[in-house]
Amino acid sequence: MTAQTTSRTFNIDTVANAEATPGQALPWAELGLKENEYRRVEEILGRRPTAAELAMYSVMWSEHCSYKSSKVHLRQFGEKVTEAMKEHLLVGIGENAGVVDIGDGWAVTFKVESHNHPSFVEPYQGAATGVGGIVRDIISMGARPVAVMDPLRFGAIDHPDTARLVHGIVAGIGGYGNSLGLPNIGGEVVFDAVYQGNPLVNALAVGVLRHEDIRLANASGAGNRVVLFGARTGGDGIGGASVLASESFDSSKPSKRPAVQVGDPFAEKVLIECCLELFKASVVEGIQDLGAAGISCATSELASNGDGGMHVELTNVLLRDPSLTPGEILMSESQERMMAVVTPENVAAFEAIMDTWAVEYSWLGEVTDTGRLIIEWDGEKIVDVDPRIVAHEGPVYERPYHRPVWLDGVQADAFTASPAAERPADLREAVLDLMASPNMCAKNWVTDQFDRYVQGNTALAMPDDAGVVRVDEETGLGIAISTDANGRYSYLNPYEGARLALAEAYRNVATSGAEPLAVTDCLNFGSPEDPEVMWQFAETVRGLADACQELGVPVTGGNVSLYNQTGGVAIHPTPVVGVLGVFDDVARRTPSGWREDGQAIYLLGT
Amino acid sequence: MPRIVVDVMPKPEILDPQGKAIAGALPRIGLTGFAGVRQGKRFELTVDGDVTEEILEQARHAATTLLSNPVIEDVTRVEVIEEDGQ
Amino acid sequence: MPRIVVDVMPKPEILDPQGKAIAGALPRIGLTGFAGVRQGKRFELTVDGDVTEEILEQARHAATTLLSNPVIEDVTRVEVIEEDGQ
Amino acid sequence: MGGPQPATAGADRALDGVRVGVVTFPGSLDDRDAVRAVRLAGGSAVQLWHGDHDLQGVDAVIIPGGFSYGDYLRAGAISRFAPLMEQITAAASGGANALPVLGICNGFQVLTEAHLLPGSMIKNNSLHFICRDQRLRVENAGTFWTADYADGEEIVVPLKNQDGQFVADNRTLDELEGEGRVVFRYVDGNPNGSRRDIAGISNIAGNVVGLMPHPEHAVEAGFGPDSSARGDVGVRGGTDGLGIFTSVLKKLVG
Ligand SMILES: Nc1ncnc2c1ncn2[C@@H]1O[C@H](COP(=O)(O)OP(=O)(O)O)[C@@H](O)[C@H]1O
Repeated sequence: MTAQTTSRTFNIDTVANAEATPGQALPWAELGLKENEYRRVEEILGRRPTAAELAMYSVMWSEHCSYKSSKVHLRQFGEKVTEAMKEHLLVGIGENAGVVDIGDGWAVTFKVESHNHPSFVEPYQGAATGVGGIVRDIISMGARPVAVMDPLRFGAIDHPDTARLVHGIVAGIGGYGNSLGLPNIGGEVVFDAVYQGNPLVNALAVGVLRHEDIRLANASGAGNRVVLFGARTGGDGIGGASVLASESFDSSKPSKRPAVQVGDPFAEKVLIECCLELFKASVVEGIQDLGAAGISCATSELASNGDGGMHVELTNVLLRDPSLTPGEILMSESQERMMAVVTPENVAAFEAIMDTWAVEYSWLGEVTDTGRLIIEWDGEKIVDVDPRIVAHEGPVYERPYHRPVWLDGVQADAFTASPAAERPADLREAVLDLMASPNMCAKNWVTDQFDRYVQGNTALAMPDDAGVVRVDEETGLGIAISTDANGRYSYLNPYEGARLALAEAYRNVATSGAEPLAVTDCLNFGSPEDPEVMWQFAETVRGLADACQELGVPVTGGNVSLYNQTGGVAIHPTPVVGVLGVFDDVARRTPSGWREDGQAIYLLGT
Repeated sequence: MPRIVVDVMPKPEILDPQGKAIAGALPRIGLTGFAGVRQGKRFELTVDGDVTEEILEQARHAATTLLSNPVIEDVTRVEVIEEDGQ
Repeated sequence: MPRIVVDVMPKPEILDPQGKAIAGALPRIGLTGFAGVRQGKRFELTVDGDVTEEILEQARHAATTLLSNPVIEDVTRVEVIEEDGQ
Repeated sequence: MGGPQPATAGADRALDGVRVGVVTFPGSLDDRDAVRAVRLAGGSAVQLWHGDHDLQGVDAVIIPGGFSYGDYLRAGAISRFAPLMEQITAAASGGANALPVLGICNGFQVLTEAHLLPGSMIKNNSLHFICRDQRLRVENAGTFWTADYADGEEIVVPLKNQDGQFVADNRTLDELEGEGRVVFRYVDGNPNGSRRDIAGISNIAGNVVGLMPHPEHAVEAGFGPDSSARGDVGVRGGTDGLGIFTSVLKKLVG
């Protein structure tokens, strides 16, 4: 199955055109760029950007892709790492996901990511594609995904909109994860009114690989071919960017651009198997999944992590919607796609594997030694950029922050300080209330909708505090993972809240019997433009980085999700922390709970 | 009993994985005459007595609130059908 | 492009859990005019050129072999529709 | 596909000679688990590809669970047209020497779509995906796949699906009951609305068996259900499903 290309003639905005029409107005503000950012683009290019370049810069320099507000703080995760902590790290922060050595030649890669906003708009598909995205991150490291987890936060359980979100999100996570054959080995369900208009859907995936199978997202070796494979490119996720339709000057009205993405778990399952075959046959040099910012991100990251440049013919992209303009194709977030770099000798072998799995692919171009990312449309140059600047040298902000003025009042309002603490009758009521809280009750109404058995390696899952899966069937070598966060603690004291989240996840892994090795995190916060939120964020990162150093476990990767707020009111700062541990033999795992009569009970710790 | 039919189809611009899977299977069983397939839903609501304008209005309301998800689907028809008719 | 519509409904004697759930939900949103609901499927097969008798025959074949399972479902319609028509 | 397959310690040489094919379709999920179950039972597993035309001379076939082709249309609807299914259908209907075939979950759905077994599966009456440890009664220990159990014996194996409600018309149901072709029945509560609590059935000859629950996930202590019908076994100790796989191996070595 080869690509039949769609060659359409737009009156496209070429580099030559941009040079000739310096005064042409572009919708940079609508695309989310700030004026200073747009001016910087002009300065870097020495001319105005083309419509396609504008599309690329706007998505790559968005908060989501560039970490422009969080970068200055996240550095601490690297700075506070000691040599000893790096002992088990094969790949650290910066790649799609970190890779941890677990011995015997085995390695593990894991990461947690958010899909909060899409899940509020369309709960089922938003949650489903959240799982799909994190799983592709894991595949692109060269690993076979072996399990997923899903830390969730919802609004008040009795709010009229909560049922829509809970049932849609839980069904979406199950619908996608179950269809991929990935056991769901744990997660969280928390209800709190602060998440009403902004539920948190974080998804964690973990994969295993042999050391020699690690793949990185880089495009090296001039002459190597660049291929896009998997689903076709549609207008998914570029609803808000329809301003770019103005780049097409043909008379036909552009069709609607869906802001929501619909997942196709079957396509992703086939993609997983197909990629694993590619890895086994050693036919890809570099590989990258397509997520946010789609082809813009994949081409610029692959090129910038490589040693040269890249040349791409965009009309070769297989489209689901033939009316897409070049800029839209570059921004599209269609799911279930991957991009790879293949040497010319391996092209035939690559195509044979695609054909076995009936996966569509198209050769887009090749790696060059120019140091430039050149994208053409029907032979006309529409993008000519330095990929490093697009991918890695976006704006960085030192956002102002200060301790919230309300915090002292909130901290003083403690239960122990209230007269209620002295009245046993009320205390009893408080305990009963706690036990009846939806946050404390059994979660099997959720977990029974997830497959925990598939792959046959699940040694612990719900209701245990950590999920445990076997990696090596012969030796019993395996891993444990737990994710934890407490938004209320973090609201009261973000520094301590982050430390406590790490400590809880660490304890859960340790009590299962595993040795904690590494950390991933998903930092869910309100707007970074609010100095009080920014302070919460800064304190959280400081707390987590300090606690990691004290416990001797490095952060290997994660995700920052900002702007989680409704009507100016931010969610509680919610740093979801995942800890990975290793077992020499999962037969030694210890389940939670008491299982036999007559056993003695001890309380350890302070 | 009279029935009201409600047809719901995935929006044209939205990916339809079900239709895609079928479109892929048709040629494998020798049916090569089709360029694409979309799979939607068809609901039949039975009415106990006559289909009044009020009941038809209820059906329209059900179609857009309960029977379809306006984010990804379109209601393409709400119509009374005769017995055994289409 | 012309389309062929294939409607598939659960057989009347087969319990339809989705239809039942909808029938239960309608009164809860105040829609009490309906005696029952059945949920079926609607397929739209697009044809590249003209709909010949041969292609229509392919659609009928697809309807009974792939698109429906005769144990639980009936094909209630295989029909060409005009653009934007029903 | 598939990892290394070390011989099971103390494997019975004779059983080792039995070759059980496990079919992989695009979207199959529990294929590697079925391979493991065959190996743990002492047999040799052979991986089969849906698009091939060759059964590689296997002695029995397992169609595993999963969501073949996404199960978007109807579970099993597209898979049944796979080239290999033609070979399986022909071999399974071959009279006295008919090929033993087991369909688990999606595999059961494929077998009904291929008309090797009657009836069909519709959505669970809860409309949800259900994953739980399920107690079953073996109603017929006379089939190729249940000979290691006793009639009426109870077992606990995981159930996990969303289209698991078995339906057929009353005549077919009466026939199945009358001919002893109800092989497994749900006990302690019907999880999905299946007619007459039916969890699994066979063809007349007893070589073709389909069931919704997953015996391949109850074959290894430490990775199965928390309980067993044979007594309390502790955390994930349940291995009640192993008998399905040993049954066919022993039957085939005679
Ligand atoms: N959204 C979810 N997805 C998967 N597993 C979950 C989810 N929520 C809770 N669980 C699992 O259910 C069990 C009980 O959860 P919970 O009551 O939150 O436990 P605890 O209070 O001990 O942290 C745990 O094994 C947890 O991993």
